This record gives sequence, structure tokens and C-alpha cells, in this order.
Amino acid sequence: MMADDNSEQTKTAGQMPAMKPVVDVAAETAKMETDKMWVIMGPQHPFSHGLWTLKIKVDGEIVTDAEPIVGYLHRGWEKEAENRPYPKIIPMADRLCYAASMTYTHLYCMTVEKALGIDPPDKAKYIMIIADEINRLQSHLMWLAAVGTDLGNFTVFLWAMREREYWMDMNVRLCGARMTTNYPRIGGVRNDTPELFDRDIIRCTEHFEKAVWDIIGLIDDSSIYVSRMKNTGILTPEQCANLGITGPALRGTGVDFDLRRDDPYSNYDQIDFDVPVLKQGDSYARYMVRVEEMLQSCKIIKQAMAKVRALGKNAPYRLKVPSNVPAGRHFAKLEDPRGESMMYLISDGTDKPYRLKVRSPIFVNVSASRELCMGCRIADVPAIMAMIDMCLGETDR
Amino acid sequence: MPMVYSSILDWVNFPDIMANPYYPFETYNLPYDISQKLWEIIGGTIAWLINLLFPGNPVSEWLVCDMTVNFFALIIFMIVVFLVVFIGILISLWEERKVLGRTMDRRGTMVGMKGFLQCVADGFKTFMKEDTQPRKVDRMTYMWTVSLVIGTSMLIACMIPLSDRWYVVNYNTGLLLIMGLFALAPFFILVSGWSQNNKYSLIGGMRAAEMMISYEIPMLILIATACLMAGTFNIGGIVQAQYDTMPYFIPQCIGFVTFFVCANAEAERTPFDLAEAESELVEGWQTEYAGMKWGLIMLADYMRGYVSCAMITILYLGGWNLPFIGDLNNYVPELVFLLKTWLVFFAMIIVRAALPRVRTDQILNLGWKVFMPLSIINLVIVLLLKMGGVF
Amino acid sequence: MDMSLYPHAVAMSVDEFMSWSTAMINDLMSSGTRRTVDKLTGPVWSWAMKNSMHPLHWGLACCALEMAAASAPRFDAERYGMIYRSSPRQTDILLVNGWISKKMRPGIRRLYEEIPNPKWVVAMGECAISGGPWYDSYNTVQGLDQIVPVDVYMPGCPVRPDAMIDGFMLLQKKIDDYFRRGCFLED
Amino acid sequence: MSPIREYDSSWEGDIENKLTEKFGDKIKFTGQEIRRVYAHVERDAIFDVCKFLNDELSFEHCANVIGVDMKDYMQVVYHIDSYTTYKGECVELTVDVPNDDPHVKSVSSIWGGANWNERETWELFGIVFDGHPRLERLLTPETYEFFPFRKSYKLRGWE
Repeated sequence: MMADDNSEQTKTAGQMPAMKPVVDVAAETAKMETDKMWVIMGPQHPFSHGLWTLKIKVDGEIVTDAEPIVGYLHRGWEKEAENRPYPKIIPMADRLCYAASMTYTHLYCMTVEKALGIDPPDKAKYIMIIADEINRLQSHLMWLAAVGTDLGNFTVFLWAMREREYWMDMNVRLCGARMTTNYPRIGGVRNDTPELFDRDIIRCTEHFEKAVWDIIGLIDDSSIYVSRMKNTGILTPEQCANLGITGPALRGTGVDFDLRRDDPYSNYDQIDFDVPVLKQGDSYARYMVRVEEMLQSCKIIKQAMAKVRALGKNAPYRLKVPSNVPAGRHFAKLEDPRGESMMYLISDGTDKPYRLKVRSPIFVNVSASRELCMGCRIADVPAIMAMIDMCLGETDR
Repeated sequence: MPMVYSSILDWVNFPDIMANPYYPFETYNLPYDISQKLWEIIGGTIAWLINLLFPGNPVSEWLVCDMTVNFFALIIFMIVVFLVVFIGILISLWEERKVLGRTMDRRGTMVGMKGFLQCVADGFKTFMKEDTQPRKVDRMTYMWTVSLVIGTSMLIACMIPLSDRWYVVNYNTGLLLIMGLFALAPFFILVSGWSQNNKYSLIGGMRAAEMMISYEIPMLILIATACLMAGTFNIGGIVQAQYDTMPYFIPQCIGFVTFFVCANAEAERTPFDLAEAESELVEGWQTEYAGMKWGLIMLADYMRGYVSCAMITILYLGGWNLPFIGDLNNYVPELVFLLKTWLVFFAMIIVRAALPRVRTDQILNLGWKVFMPLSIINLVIVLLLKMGGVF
Repeated sequence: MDMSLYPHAVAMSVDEFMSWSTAMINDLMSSGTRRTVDKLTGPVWSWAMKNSMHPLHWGLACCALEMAAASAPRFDAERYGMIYRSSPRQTDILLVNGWISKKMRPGIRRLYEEIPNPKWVVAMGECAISGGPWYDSYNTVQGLDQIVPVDVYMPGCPVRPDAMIDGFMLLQKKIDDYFRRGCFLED
Repeated sequence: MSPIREYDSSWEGDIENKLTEKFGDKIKFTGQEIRRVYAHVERDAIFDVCKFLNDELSFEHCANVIGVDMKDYMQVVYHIDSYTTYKGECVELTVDVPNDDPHVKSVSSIWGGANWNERETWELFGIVFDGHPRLERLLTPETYEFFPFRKSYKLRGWE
């Protein structure tokens, strides 16, 4: 039975990458007497970096149906935010997506700034660009580490974690905390860049630009890695847009869309960078997009640091803001490491939000896991879902 | 006429082991020699003590007669052979954890003696843990298959000769016997995976059987090729033939590489650890095993790794002989053999550190479309060499 | 043996007294043997257990990333023999590193039951200790100790990797105490 | 050449005109910014507006379906993005839903990405999306029988 499956698989895998390697399950079942079974992967499962469940229906080794189950980390974030004053939501926003905590805090602050009708100083905007990109690098390195373990290699995990520690150090230099930083403020940032921060971050960037090639070499030069990722989890751009998939997974299918460039926020329009886009739409394209994004982030950090330096030491970095927000409806969007995140705020003139909604990219991306996993093998499921880069804190909220 | 025994030296005298009429081997056997001498000391001391209390009793005489010495020497022989292999395996386990740690830029384990006692700690811990048995398992197969996996692995690990004087059996077809037992484990894994009433272990067991059909045939062809080159199935004969000509990894370089990969698969090490693929099947076929059973399964894994490396050493690296040193080979061939085995294991560790796991269809492709032609090319090369009279 | 029957020994019948005293002597002897065995073997088991802690490979929330960082090259928890195993059958420590939702609550209890004895539970981070920032949520359990008995609490939000290793060294002390008390033959 | 793409002001007002032309007084525009269109839509027209946006104006990405409890009535807010024709443009549609009849037509047949968002809005607010393929509890345990995000549900009982 296995040998038969194999020939079927190789036939389709040899074709053009635009085709999804779909196995004709119905015909195969008719040929031989096989039982399908549900395999429940999760919530405690090594592939589910977080707390979620993927129910897959397998026919031998081939996945014929998949159903994601989330909600194991739901704590009613939006409801709790309705009971907190505005400044107290900042540390909560840090804990939405803990792999890149500053992005959500930045998004929250942008939303409230918009509702207040203020524009934070330029210096704060550039510092936040640096912080965002540091967090993007951290998050992508965590993802790279997870790709290593998901494909069965522990070396990639440890090397990526080693590089991640340097970016953690940069976080510590900037604001004193490793992960949940509590750094952005409504109307600016908490503190100016510390002394010699520019020297450190340029050194860190330059080190990273060299060191990342160790890890990339380990993956790209190995044909097993590449063959595990190529031609799996293929989506077309139309499917991708319709299913609401955003971020690197969308850019891996050939849709040239990045909020940092196409809907610029926070002085990203003053910075010159490329948006990597690949057309294949498989796991390998998503991997390549993310790796290229890491290098682009280094480029952005260097430019933003130069702008901060040009603004001088005495430039303001924070505005005083009132505690009450005038009534109204506002939303802001931000390019998360994982996709498009959005916050929608309804304020009623008091010091607490009336409704604060978080749009999490992973929440929508994971709902497409049925389309991603259909027709692949059990061994491909972790490889495909690793490219979604799960972060359950924001998914379940 | 009973002898008069006055001192312990009368009881403990080391006779020539070959002179014993019940000597079970045909040639000189070092571990048997050691164990017989050990029993001379132990049994002779006991006999002397008993003789002190009850002079002229028959038990003392019995304890040092040829047949009894043979019997107890065989028991000690088993222990000696097992202990040496066991310590060798513990060292390879330690080697794996340290080398793996170093390739990953960390120190590896540091528990006692630079981490050597880590495996001892793991062993004691698993011994102490509660032995759970899930409610709905098929009890008989659950217990027996795992015992068989461990038992066969231990058997073949002990059956590998360390030199022409350190062996358990000296069959003319010893190699075939070892390979036959080595290939049994996937069947037990299949049944064990089914018996656990767990879907992960079921898939893991199926994968083990599926994988076996892909690497087993090229591997057997390669073994047959090496035997053809040496002209014998006897392990000692193969090693001697390599000493007389050259180590076989030079003429059979294709076969050497292919066999190395197949041996990796046979020992179920990364990149071929499909049966216990951690990222998708939680722990694969071992998911439901706890405590001592699981500890022994891990030990059996390393035993199979050791056997794989030993097969490579025997078939391609010239076994326990080193070239160009002539008669110096007679001193510690066992140590040379173990060092070569650890060297091969080092290569396996590097492979493990560098590669991810392959997929089921990939290993089938690899087995039938790459290894199979390569092994046949290797066979053709050897045939040409044979016909040309080089060997 | 029931020592509380001691005052009534005078009023017992012969048969009752015989059975009672036999039970008492047997019990004393067996517990003495047990104590001796425990005293002799305890250090070995405790050393083995301390140096081969296998926590469950299970990341819930923020602290899971720091858990991963703790086994990374800079902090390197494997020096202490800590390896994360994925199957609860092969682990000793249930490491809960995040908030516990109502949906996960039965799952945690089940994981705890699946770990074979002797086992330990570690609550890592504020959320697992007391609910943390989600103290007024409708869907979280306020602390792990409402579900399973907890041995070590590691404060921090999130716990730094070095603090986590420090917590595991505390747990090593606790393991020492456990085996000094002598629990081997009870199992 | 700089890869930064400037905002194209030529399509400003374009979307509003097309929508007004098609739907008349069923759609009211409440505000406008760069790259943003805010509109208020009648409940019975929302599905047609969404279909029109997707098919004719190539708004192929439904970012968000938000439920809001306004105490007297409920609201559903849609955020719809475009990747191709109006790149970077975002349309916000607001629909009022009465408390006693919380039904809206589901748009998950137009955008697959709206599926889970609608499911979440249903379980947290109790707004029923007609024609949704699977309206089941997603985030909260299946035993829950209340809608926790409604304002009538107090997080702290004493308030």
C-alpha cells in the first residue's frame, strides 16, 4: 500500500510547482480496503508551538481532511481591556504576541494616538521602527528555530536561538527587559536610546548579517531540507487573498503587498527597503521570503538609526497626553512579523475604551490549514504549519 | 588417592585453557581465558575455605574439576562479554551527547566525569520510575515485543567479535546470522506499535516496516559483495582478507558510502528516525512505554547504532587490524576495533547534527532508485576486479 | 498496625491480642527494613533523579519562549541533564508555563495523571502561579495549584532563563528531601 | 529607483461614486481619509455590497469582522482591503443590528477569511450570521451558554 502511494506522490511531485500534489483519494480508496482515521495532534504536541490542536484525517500517510481547533489560550483580552484605563493596556498588549511583543504595543499606541489626534515626535517614530524591526528579527529567528525542530534537526534550533540572544540583548539595552518590554507609550516612547546604543546595534546588525548565513547554509545546502519544503502546502494568490492569509505567506505566493510600503505608518515611508516577493507559493517560498525579510530588517535598522542620530540628543521623544480619549472610532494597521494586524478602537470619552478589537493575522491564517494540509503527508504537516509561524497568544486573545 | 592440599596455591593454579577437555571453542578465546582464570581464583578460594573446615570433602574437588570450571567460566564469560560491550555503548552514548552538544555550540551534559555519568543517572532514574501500563493495550504483545527488540539488540551487540580472539561464536556464516537478527527489529516495532492502542505508535510501527523494505535489500547486496570479495562469510576471514590486500573502502568506495547511509537507516538514527519522528508522531512507536521499559528501549537504540558501526568497521575499515604496523596488531586489537567503531559513530553523529528527517516517500525513492543501482554498480566493480585477478 | 489500640490491650481476648501484636511486630520489622533500604539506596536514586530531570515538552505562552532560550547555547540547561521529552509517559516534571484557560483545564489534569510516579509540578511565570495579568478574566483558572499540587513556583513575567534554571536547582533540593524521607519501597 | 510606492490620489472618491451609483441610499458615507473609506450600510444590503466590492472593485481581502454591543443595538463592522486595483485602500462598512433580531447575512461565501471572524463574533456577541457553514463555539469551551462580550455581562460581578 505504501509503495503504491509513493509512486502516486512522485508522479505529482515531479510536475510543475504550480500544481498542488493532490492524490485522488476517492479512486485510491476504491482500489483497496483502507480505513481512514482521525489523528488528533495537540494540544500537547511537539509540532504545535503553543497550544492548539490540529485534527487530521489520514488515509495511510496522506491527509484527507484537517480541522484546526484553537481557544486553549483564550482569556478574553478584549473584554479585559474594556475594564482597564488606557495606559494600563500597554503591558497587556505586550503579552498578545510574545515573540514580537513591541509590535502590538506599538499598534495599540498608534490607535490611541489616532483617536487623540496627536502625532508623536519624529524621534519616537524612528525608535519605534528600530524596535519593531528588532522584534521582527526575534520573531523570525524563533520561527527559524521552530522550522529546525519541525523538520527534525536540532542544530538549526540552537543556532537560531544563539543569534536570537543578541537581539534580546538589544532589547535589554533599549528598554531593560528581554521579552515583554512595556516600552512604547501613547505619544512616544518611554525613554530615549541609551548611550552607545547606536554603536551596539550597528555591531549587532553587522554580526547578524554574517552569522545568519551559517544557519541558511545549513538549510539551503541540504537537499533534504529543500525537498521537504518544496511543493508542499501550495496556495495560489487568489486562494491566499480569499482565505485572508497575510504576511510572508501571502508574499510567498506572488502578491506584492506590504503594509509598511503600501499603507505606510510611523515614518516607514522615509526609509528605503525592498519587499521580497516570490511566486511559487509553497513552503520553501515562504521560508525564502522570511529569510529575505530578516536581511531587509537589518537594512531598515541601519537607516533608522542614522535618522535617530541625525535628530540629535535633545530631540523630544514623548508627548504628554490626556488620560481621557474623545469619543470616536479609529483603527490602525501594522505589518506584524506574521501578517497584517489591526486594532479597532471605539472610545466614549472616558479613560477606558468602549471596545478594543484586535485583528490577529494568525487567527485567520490558521483557519486556512485545511486548504494547506490537504493531500500532503503526515510528515509534511509540521513543515507546512511551521511556515504559518504560530503564536497563540494573539490568536486566542 | 586424594591429593594433599596444604596452601591456596594448590587450588588456584592457572592451567592452560586449551587443555580443558570441555573447552567450547576451537581457537584461543581471550574472554574465556579471563573468565576461567577468574573462576580459578573465586572457585579455588571457596574450595580452599571449605577444605579448611571439612578436610577431604568432595565439594571442593568438584569446584575445581574441569567440567565445573568450564560451566562457571561460561557464566562469567557471558558477563565479561556483556560488560565490555555495555561500557562501549555507554561511551558511544556519552560521545553522542558531547559531540552533539559541541556541534550545537553548547557544552552538552556535564553530570559527573565530564558528563559520562549522565547515562548512568538516566538509567537509575528510569529504573526507579513507576512502571505504568495503559489500560487498553494488548498486554502480551506490549510486553513481549519490547523484550524482543531489546533482547535481539543485546544479542547481536554481544555477538560482534572484537578481534579474532574475542568472539562468542565463530561460525562460518556468522555475518549472516548477525544480519538476520539485526533485521528482525522492525517487525517487533510494527507489532508493538499496534499493541499500544495509540495512533501515533501505530503510524510509527507502519513506518518502521515501510522503511525496512527500502534499505534492507541494498544492504544485503552490499554485504554479499564484501563477502564475495573476501571469499568467505566468516567475519574473521573478511577481516583477514582485508589485512592481506587492503581495506575494502578503497576498492568499494561507492559501497562504503551507500552502506554507511543504509546502516544509519538500519539503526534508525536521524535522518532516518521515521519510526520515532518527534515532530509529527509524539515519540513514535515508543509513545506509551514508560519507566524501565523505555530506558531499555533507548539502550537498545544505541546498541543497534553500535552494531551498525561495527558492521561498517568489519566490512570496510579492516576490522581490528591497522595497516603498516605488522605484528603490533597482536597487542590490543579489541581496542583498535572499538576505536574504529567510535570513529564511525562520530561520523553518524555529525550526520545527525547536520540533516533533518526525510519523509517516508523520500526514503523509499532513495532506497529503490539510488541505493539499489549504486549497490549493483558496486557489485559489478567488484566482479570486474575479481575477474581481472586484482583480488 | 493500629497503635491507638494500645490502652485496650489489657481488655483484649487472647486471639485479638495475638493478631494485634503480630501485626505490630511485622510492621515494625518491615518498616525498619524499609528504612534501612531507603537510607542506603536513597542517595543513589536522589542523585539519579536530580541529574536526569525530563520536563514535559510543552509550551503554553510567553514563558515557553524563555524555556526554549534556557536550553539554547547561552544558558544551556542540558548541562544539568534536562531534556524535554514529548510523551508524558517518559517525563518526570510537568512544567506549566502560561495561563490556563477553562478549555485546557481537564487536559492539564490528564497530563498530570499520565506522568508516572515520582513526579513533580512546576508553575512557571505569574499566570501559572496566580493568574497574573488576567486576574479578572472569565476564562482563565487563577493559578495552577487549583488543579494539581505544585512543587516549585518560579516568579517572573516572563521568567528569565537563568531564573528558570535557578528554579530547577531549587527543585533538585526538593527531590533530595523527597528521597531522604524515603519513598522507594512505597511505590 | 526607489521601491516606495506613493499613494495614488487619482482614485480618491472613485469607490464612493461607484458604490452610490449601485446602491443609492442604502449606503451612507460617514468619513474619508487617505486610503480609507468609511460607510454605513443597511442590514439587507450588506451581502450585495460585499459581493459588489469583491467582484467588481477587486477588494479581495476581508481583514476583519467585528461585533460591537452598543447597548441599544448591535453593530457589525467589516474591514475590506484591496491588493490589486486600489492597492492599500481599506473600506470600513458598518451595519446596525437590532438587539431582538441579531441576524446578518454571512459573507464567508465571498471571502473564506471571514469564516472564523464571523464564528468568533457569533460566540462572543450572539450575532447570528445566516448562511454560515459552521456556527459553533471556537474560542470558549463548548459548555458556555452566555455571550461574554456583551455589555450586559459584567466581568467583575460587583460593578
